[in-house]
Amino acid sequence: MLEPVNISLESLNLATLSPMLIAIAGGLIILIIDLLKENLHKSLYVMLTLLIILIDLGAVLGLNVNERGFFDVMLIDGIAIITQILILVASMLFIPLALTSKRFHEYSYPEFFALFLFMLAGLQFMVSSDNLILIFIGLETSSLSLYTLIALHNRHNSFEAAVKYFTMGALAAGFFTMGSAILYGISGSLELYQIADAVQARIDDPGMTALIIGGAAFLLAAFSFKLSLFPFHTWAPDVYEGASAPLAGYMSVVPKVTAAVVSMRIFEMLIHLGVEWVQTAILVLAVLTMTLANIMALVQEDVKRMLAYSSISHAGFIMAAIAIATTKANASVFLYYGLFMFTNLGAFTMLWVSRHKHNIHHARYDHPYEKFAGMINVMPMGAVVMALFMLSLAGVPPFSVFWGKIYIMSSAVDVGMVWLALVMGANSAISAYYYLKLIVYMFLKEPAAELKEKVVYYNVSKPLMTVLGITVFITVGSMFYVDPLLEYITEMVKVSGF
Amino acid sequence: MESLVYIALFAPFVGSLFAGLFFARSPKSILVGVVNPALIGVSFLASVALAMHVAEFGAVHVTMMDWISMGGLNIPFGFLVDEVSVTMMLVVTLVSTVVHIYSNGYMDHDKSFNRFFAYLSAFVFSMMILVMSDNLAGLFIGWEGVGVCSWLLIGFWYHKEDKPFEENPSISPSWAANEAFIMNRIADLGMLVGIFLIYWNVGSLQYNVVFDALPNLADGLLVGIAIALFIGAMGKSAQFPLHTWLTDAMEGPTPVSALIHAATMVTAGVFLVIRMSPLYSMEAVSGVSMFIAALGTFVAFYAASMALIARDIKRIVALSTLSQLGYMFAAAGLGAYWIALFHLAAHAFFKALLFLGAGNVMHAMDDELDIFKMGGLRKVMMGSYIYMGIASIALAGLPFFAGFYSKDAIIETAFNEGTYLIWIMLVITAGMTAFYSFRQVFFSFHGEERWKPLGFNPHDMYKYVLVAMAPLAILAISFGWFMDGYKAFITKNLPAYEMSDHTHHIAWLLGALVVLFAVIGIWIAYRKYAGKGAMAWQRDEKVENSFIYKLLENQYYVPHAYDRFIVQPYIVASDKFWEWDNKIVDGTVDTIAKTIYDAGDKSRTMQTGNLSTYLNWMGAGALLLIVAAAISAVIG
Amino acid sequence: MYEFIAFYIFAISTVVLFGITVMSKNVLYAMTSLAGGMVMISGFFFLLGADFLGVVQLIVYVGAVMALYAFAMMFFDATKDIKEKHQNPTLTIVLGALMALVFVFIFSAPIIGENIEALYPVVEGVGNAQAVGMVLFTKYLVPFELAAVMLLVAMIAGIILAGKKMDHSLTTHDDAVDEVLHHRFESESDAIHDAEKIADRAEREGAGK
Amino acid sequence: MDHILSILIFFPLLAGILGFVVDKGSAKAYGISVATVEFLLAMWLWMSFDNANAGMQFTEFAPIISQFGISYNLGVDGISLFIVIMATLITLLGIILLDESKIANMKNMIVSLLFLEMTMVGVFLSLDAIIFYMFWELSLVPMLYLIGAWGGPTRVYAAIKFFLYTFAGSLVMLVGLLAMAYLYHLEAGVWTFNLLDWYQLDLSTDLQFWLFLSLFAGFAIKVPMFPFHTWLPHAHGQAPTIGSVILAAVLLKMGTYGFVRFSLPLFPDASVSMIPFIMTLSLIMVVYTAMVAFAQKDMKQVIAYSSVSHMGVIMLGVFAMNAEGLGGSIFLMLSHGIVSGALFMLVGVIYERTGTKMMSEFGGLAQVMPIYATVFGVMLMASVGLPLTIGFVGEFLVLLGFYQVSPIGTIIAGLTIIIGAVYMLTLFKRTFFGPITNEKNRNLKDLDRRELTALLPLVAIVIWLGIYPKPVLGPIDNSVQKLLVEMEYKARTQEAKDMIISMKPEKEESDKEAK
Amino acid sequence: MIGVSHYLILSGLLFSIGFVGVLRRKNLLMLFFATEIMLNAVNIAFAAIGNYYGDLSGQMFAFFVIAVAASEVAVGLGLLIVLYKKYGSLDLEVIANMKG
Repeated sequence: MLEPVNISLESLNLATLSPMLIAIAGGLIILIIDLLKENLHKSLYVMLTLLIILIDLGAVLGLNVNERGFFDVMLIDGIAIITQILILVASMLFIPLALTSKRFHEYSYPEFFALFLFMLAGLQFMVSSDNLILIFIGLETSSLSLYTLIALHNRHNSFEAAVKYFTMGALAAGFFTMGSAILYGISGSLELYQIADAVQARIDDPGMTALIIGGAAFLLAAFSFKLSLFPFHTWAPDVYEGASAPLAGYMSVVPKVTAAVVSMRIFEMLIHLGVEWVQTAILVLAVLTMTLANIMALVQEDVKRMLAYSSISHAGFIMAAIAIATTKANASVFLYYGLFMFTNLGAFTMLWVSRHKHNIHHARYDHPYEKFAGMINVMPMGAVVMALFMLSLAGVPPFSVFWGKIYIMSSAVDVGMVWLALVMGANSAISAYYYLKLIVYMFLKEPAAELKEKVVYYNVSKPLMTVLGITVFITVGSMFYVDPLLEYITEMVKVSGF
Repeated sequence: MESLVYIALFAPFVGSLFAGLFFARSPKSILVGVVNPALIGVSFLASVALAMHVAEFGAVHVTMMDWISMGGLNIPFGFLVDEVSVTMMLVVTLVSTVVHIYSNGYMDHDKSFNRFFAYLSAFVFSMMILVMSDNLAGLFIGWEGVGVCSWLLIGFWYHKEDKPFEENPSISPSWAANEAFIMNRIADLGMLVGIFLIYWNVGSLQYNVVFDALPNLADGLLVGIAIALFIGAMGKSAQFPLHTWLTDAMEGPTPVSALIHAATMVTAGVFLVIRMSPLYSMEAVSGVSMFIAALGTFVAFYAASMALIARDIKRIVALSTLSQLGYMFAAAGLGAYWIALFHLAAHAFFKALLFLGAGNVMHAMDDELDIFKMGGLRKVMMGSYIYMGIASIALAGLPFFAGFYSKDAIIETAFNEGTYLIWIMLVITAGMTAFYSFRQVFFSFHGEERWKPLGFNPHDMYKYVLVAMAPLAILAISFGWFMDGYKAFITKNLPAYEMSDHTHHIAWLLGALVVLFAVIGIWIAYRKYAGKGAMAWQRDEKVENSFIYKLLENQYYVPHAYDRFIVQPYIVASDKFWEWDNKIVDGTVDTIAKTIYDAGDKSRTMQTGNLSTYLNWMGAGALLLIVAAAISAVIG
Repeated sequence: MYEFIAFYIFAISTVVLFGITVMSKNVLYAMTSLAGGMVMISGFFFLLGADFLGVVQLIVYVGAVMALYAFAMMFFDATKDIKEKHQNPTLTIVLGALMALVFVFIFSAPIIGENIEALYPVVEGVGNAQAVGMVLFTKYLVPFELAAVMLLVAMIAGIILAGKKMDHSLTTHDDAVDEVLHHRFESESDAIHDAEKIADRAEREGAGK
Repeated sequence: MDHILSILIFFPLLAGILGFVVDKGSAKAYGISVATVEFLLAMWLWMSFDNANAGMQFTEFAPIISQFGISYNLGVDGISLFIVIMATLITLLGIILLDESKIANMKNMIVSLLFLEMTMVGVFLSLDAIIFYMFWELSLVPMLYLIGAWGGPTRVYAAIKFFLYTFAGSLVMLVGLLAMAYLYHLEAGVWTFNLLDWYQLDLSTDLQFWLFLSLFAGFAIKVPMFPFHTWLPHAHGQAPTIGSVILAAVLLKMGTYGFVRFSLPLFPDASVSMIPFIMTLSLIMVVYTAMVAFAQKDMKQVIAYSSVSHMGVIMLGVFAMNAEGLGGSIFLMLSHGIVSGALFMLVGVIYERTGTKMMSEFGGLAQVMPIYATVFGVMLMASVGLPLTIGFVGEFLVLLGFYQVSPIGTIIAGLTIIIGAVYMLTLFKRTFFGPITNEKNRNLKDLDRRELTALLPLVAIVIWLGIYPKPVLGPIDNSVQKLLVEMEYKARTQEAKDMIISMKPEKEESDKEAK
Repeated sequence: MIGVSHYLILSGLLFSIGFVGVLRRKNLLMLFFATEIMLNAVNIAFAAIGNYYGDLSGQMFAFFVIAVAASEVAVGLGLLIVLYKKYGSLDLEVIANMKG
């Protein structure tokens, strides 16, 4: 017979759960409001969501570092906190983008915001646990929400994108479960820290290498999909193209940073256990990713698609940092994303600003390069802002991404992987071409005759401008806050034991 | 005395600025024509005063200010007026003064009258720096300064168009100017190398320091320095093979030729060798010195041979200059530095006079240069005829004229040194010199007036010009008389070259031989061109078609060779390089970029848009990872 | 022995059934065999003492999921044979075989560690459902709740996506762009036709086919 | 004025930002005023510069990313002082030369010029590797815009090529800098990008070699050294006049300056061992590009290629490893800046009038434009290194200095004075001499006041510094001597110590005496 | 008693069958079937390992996998429906608008 279970509430440490609960509750509230009264304006939901995220952020900031909760399922370590902060800040930039001057399909659904909040909860769970089940469920919750959010844009390409993403995601889920099964088989546990112990104990057993590496390979395949590493990246450009611009920008940061954190937890554990294969494999994937994505970005005709490829390439950088697996490299992952996030979101926001229902310049593309031709004449500030984002993405100092880039490169140099730093450098140089191409179009080409101001300004509104302002400010002024940011991140990463 | 040094140096500079800055854009200004010669005259007077001072008290040495100072190098603007430099100063300023006055007449109708004087005075200034500097770098300033001034002056009539080589061997003034500049630059490189060698082994470029340090230097090094510096001298003094620019430089206005290509600039090379006499007289570099003498002799003969058949009045004079420079180098190379310097001075006077006379002829003949179109001019231009005659006699080295003393001394030296080949060559050349000088005189001033049918209306130069030329004529006659006095003066500074007793005894014989050759030359010229039974003035086809005539006429095909083996290959190589630069160097870069771009184009095809393909990629990727894992497990 | 026989019966039948699912051209066959295979899998669960899991498998998969598929199939009118172009069928098979081979290689290693103690041991004498419930509502309470959210998300997603509202785009028509498009094609020969072609692209493609 | 360097750097930036507000018509006047102030500031810097002090002066220090050792660290010494002054002067004169009636969007141009000025000054004043790198990279952006927006027909290609080429090289350099910081971290336990700290770091010859190569990639492309030079003709060919002027006068100097500031003192052994390599490339640059220049039909291309050729001479000077050569190369940087800047301006003047730069279109210009011809002639003579012009001093010192390293190399490099004269004189002859071949040119106007204002100061400098270079050479000499002493001290191999000629003993003695 | 590796290898085989399905299916619905097979295959592995360890975590994971599979079906079918409405087909050859 089972004995009755007595658990004190304190031991559950509910606080660790609070941020996610806030998000879920927020989602439910929105659903309820919709039930009570239909056809409320989206601005209400936007502001509600913003508030909920704000509270969520407050809860995250209130968390204590290195706590476990709920039967040790929850793990609130430093990187969990930083990632949550990143997720929430990005979300706070993302949500106001709903307040365009024109109406878009997805924002007519209150469920959009509810799903968004559920997604947030899923992501937050994913990063603040080292239990493979919770990671899996969090991953799926967020993914399923995300597929829907993409599809809600309600265009051909959106559905196509959602389906592609979904199907490949299902395959990745298969890989993830298989990988987990193998790890479970080795260790009899689904908690990463216990797996680590068990693997450590058994590492010399016959046949163990095959199992460990095999399991790692499956997990790597799953996370490579999420992080869009070559050759698992194929969904990314299409999904970015099909999704609305803000969502594409959001996707290029948030799901990836969560996936990166989880990979950090899993793969660095293995690397530190001495499984060199993992490091090698990740490095190979990372190098392939940044290079191939870069050269494919070169030939794109659409800015959004170009940015998609560029995001893939940046993911390659991140993955390389994870392979390096030092405190500095891990810190650089967060620094990189923290900086990249603003710039990239800003760039996508600029695309959002110039979004039309029907494409003027190209039958298929929303944002072909020609669209931006002569933007300096039509919309000078816009052009300058966009140019700043492009320069930042290309890694021109002192704009934000540069600092992340040199920190990663430096951590590569530190462990003697100068070749990796050189590859990164070469890729930055290649990438400069396509970023520059946009600048060339904006500054050096004549605008199409009928490209009038109203066409370009079509979608702009105060909230969008605010978001742009914030991102520009952060992109340009990065020099002044990188120091404290880096200090905080390093501290947090160190505390988490990475 | 310092102020005199500065006056001598800067008076021409002031003149140049005066003409250049204030009158550059105005039409001909009499003021310029007066002030500039006056300033040069002032410089001359200062030089005279300095010469007296030097003779009495020894050298004057002033340092104006630092120029370049870096690391261990310290180059001041320092000026040294000693016996050698003051000789040069006197020659330069005197000839310049005359030329300046002369130019008033000669350039009378030129619309760039003022500009001409600016250049001319600037040239004098550069020349003064060259001779007065107390260090090699300062000398180099003047060296390059005269180079650029000669570039300006040769190309003075820059608006003339290029003509084919067959029509005009010197193509155009601007072409000739560039040629002169570039050729000089080739030699300058040698000179620079010499300077570098000296600096890195001595640590200074000051003459006195260098001379003091010379005995401590290794033999090979000394030879190197001597060769390098002589290469520099070869360029300025137009020694073979860097001689072609001198004849082409006759494209410039005639006063320029008189000043630069007779009296001053071309002698800079000789001056350098004389200046560096402590080096060249060293035992270790005797080989180089001998080479200098040999080359000088060769050039003397070589140039004279070309002058024999030249038809261009100025070319004849130019070639004779070249020839005489050869004499000077021969003397310097043989160690008779003071004789070289003496010949330099004497030559300056009579050659300037000759040029100016030729200028008069040209002026009268509307810039016609072909002596076949002249003749009988003595009737209309008696003054010029006399001057030209005097100068030619001096050049030919007839007794009691300046050329006799100096040239004779050189030939004597060659005999004295036992270098009989040089001696013979020089003697023969002396005969040739006499021939071509008088050929030219007879051609232009004697015989029938061939210009009449061609419609020329010759008239003599302005009186004041002719008067101004008088000092040169006087010196051309009388300069040789001061030889002994000069020797006493100059040998305070330069090694006193003494003939051996043996030579001394037969000196009269040697002199007589030279005179004999000269007289024979003149006689042949007279017989051919002026005498009763003189041949027809018409051109002789048979002679002109002969191989030797062709060879001489084409300057031994040296310009052709340069064009064919240096200029054209250079142009072709440059074009090829450019092509390569575009195709290979730039092409490589573009190819890399294109390869990357094409790789992008190729790899984007993996993005088919078909989900099934994507899944295949993903599956293949996963499988690859897992297979790699399995393999790695097996291996590991 | 009984277990041995059962295992192999189940194993062979699942492989065959799933093989049919994967290879069959007919959706109906594929779906039926899939359902059958899932039933067989629940057999494994019973064999492995995971009774509750087996039951859930039957209910959720065979009951709910397959029913959903069946409904969907009716919606898609997919009873007919579906033609699929296979560019490189052998390659696929080879890849699959390779995958299977690697699995055999990996799993032939002794995966079960001897010194590992079960964290949530199967308690003797307690029913599987009870034990599962115990673990599920203590240790895995958070995932469980999150799974609830996930199901909610799935539900909302299903409802929205299949809903009528998706049939028409609610995105604002932008007049400025239409004006430009109109203006651009005005001068050309079949101007209006082209303008419409581009402007109504979304609708056309949505309604077409 | 503790913060004069910061003011120097950020005044143009601020002015540039404010410049957006200025009315279009007044943009040029605004630009001139700002550039004048900036130039005066630079002059003030010179006035208050302590000539006797060979070290860094007016240093400023503020940590930026203390975790990572990146700090805002400025300083000026004799090596950088004059390049900064030249940069401000060239910018000023360049702006003066702008023709308001010919340039569309003057405001944008002025603003980008001011940004460019900030980056230029910043590069030469930074003492922190990352800040240096920042300005280095930033300078590409306004230049890209200048070339791309106001350039010739293939301007976009040229601009992108310029940007990418330099960017690619500098990323390799960045890796080197990061490695350098790491090595310092290994040695000292702290992160720093402070150049002066790095100077203290003793590296093994092997490491020096690799680091040298990585920095070489960045600097060599900028210089541009053969065979990395091909972006330059494109950039110059397409750039507007002011773009070429600044590119040639200042931006190229960043490369050679980088060698002096970074490569030499950080890697003395590697620098010495790389001399043959550098020498080979430089000699090819000197001779080969001069010949290519001769083959050009476009005036501007001649000058562009001549820049490459002259930069080769500068490179030789940098690697002469003695005060004469190194100091000479720094002076030559100045002189080349002045002269090539002026030459590009001159080409721009004629291009504005006739719309062509082809030599075949000209001929006999000296007759119609005598002042223009005179100014051009002066610059030509400076370019071919005539004594008493600015060009000679540097060239002479460089060749003199390099003679110590390799006599043969010097003789080959010395060919520059010949072939330099060949292409320049050919250019001059084709353009200015001979009869007027093109009737269109018969009525060209000579230089007007605007152009004279821009050009005459350069003429004055060319002559002034040719005759009296001492005020400039003095501080350069001091700093260069100090650099060499440090290098010799730091060098590990005896070979390198022998190669580097510093005047240490004398210097120390004189210092002692001074105290 | 049957060794755990029997179960695991079976699971691997089934996973491979699903994998083949994913690779070769061009019809979306059939594709989904294949992914279901993969998830089911993994479930066997979890159950087997859990059984051999005497541990319930494996069952837990399998349990959650079933939940996930169910949710995926819901979302996936929703997507299929809306896609079918727009494209009128579930053939992947048709749904390939975005490429390059």
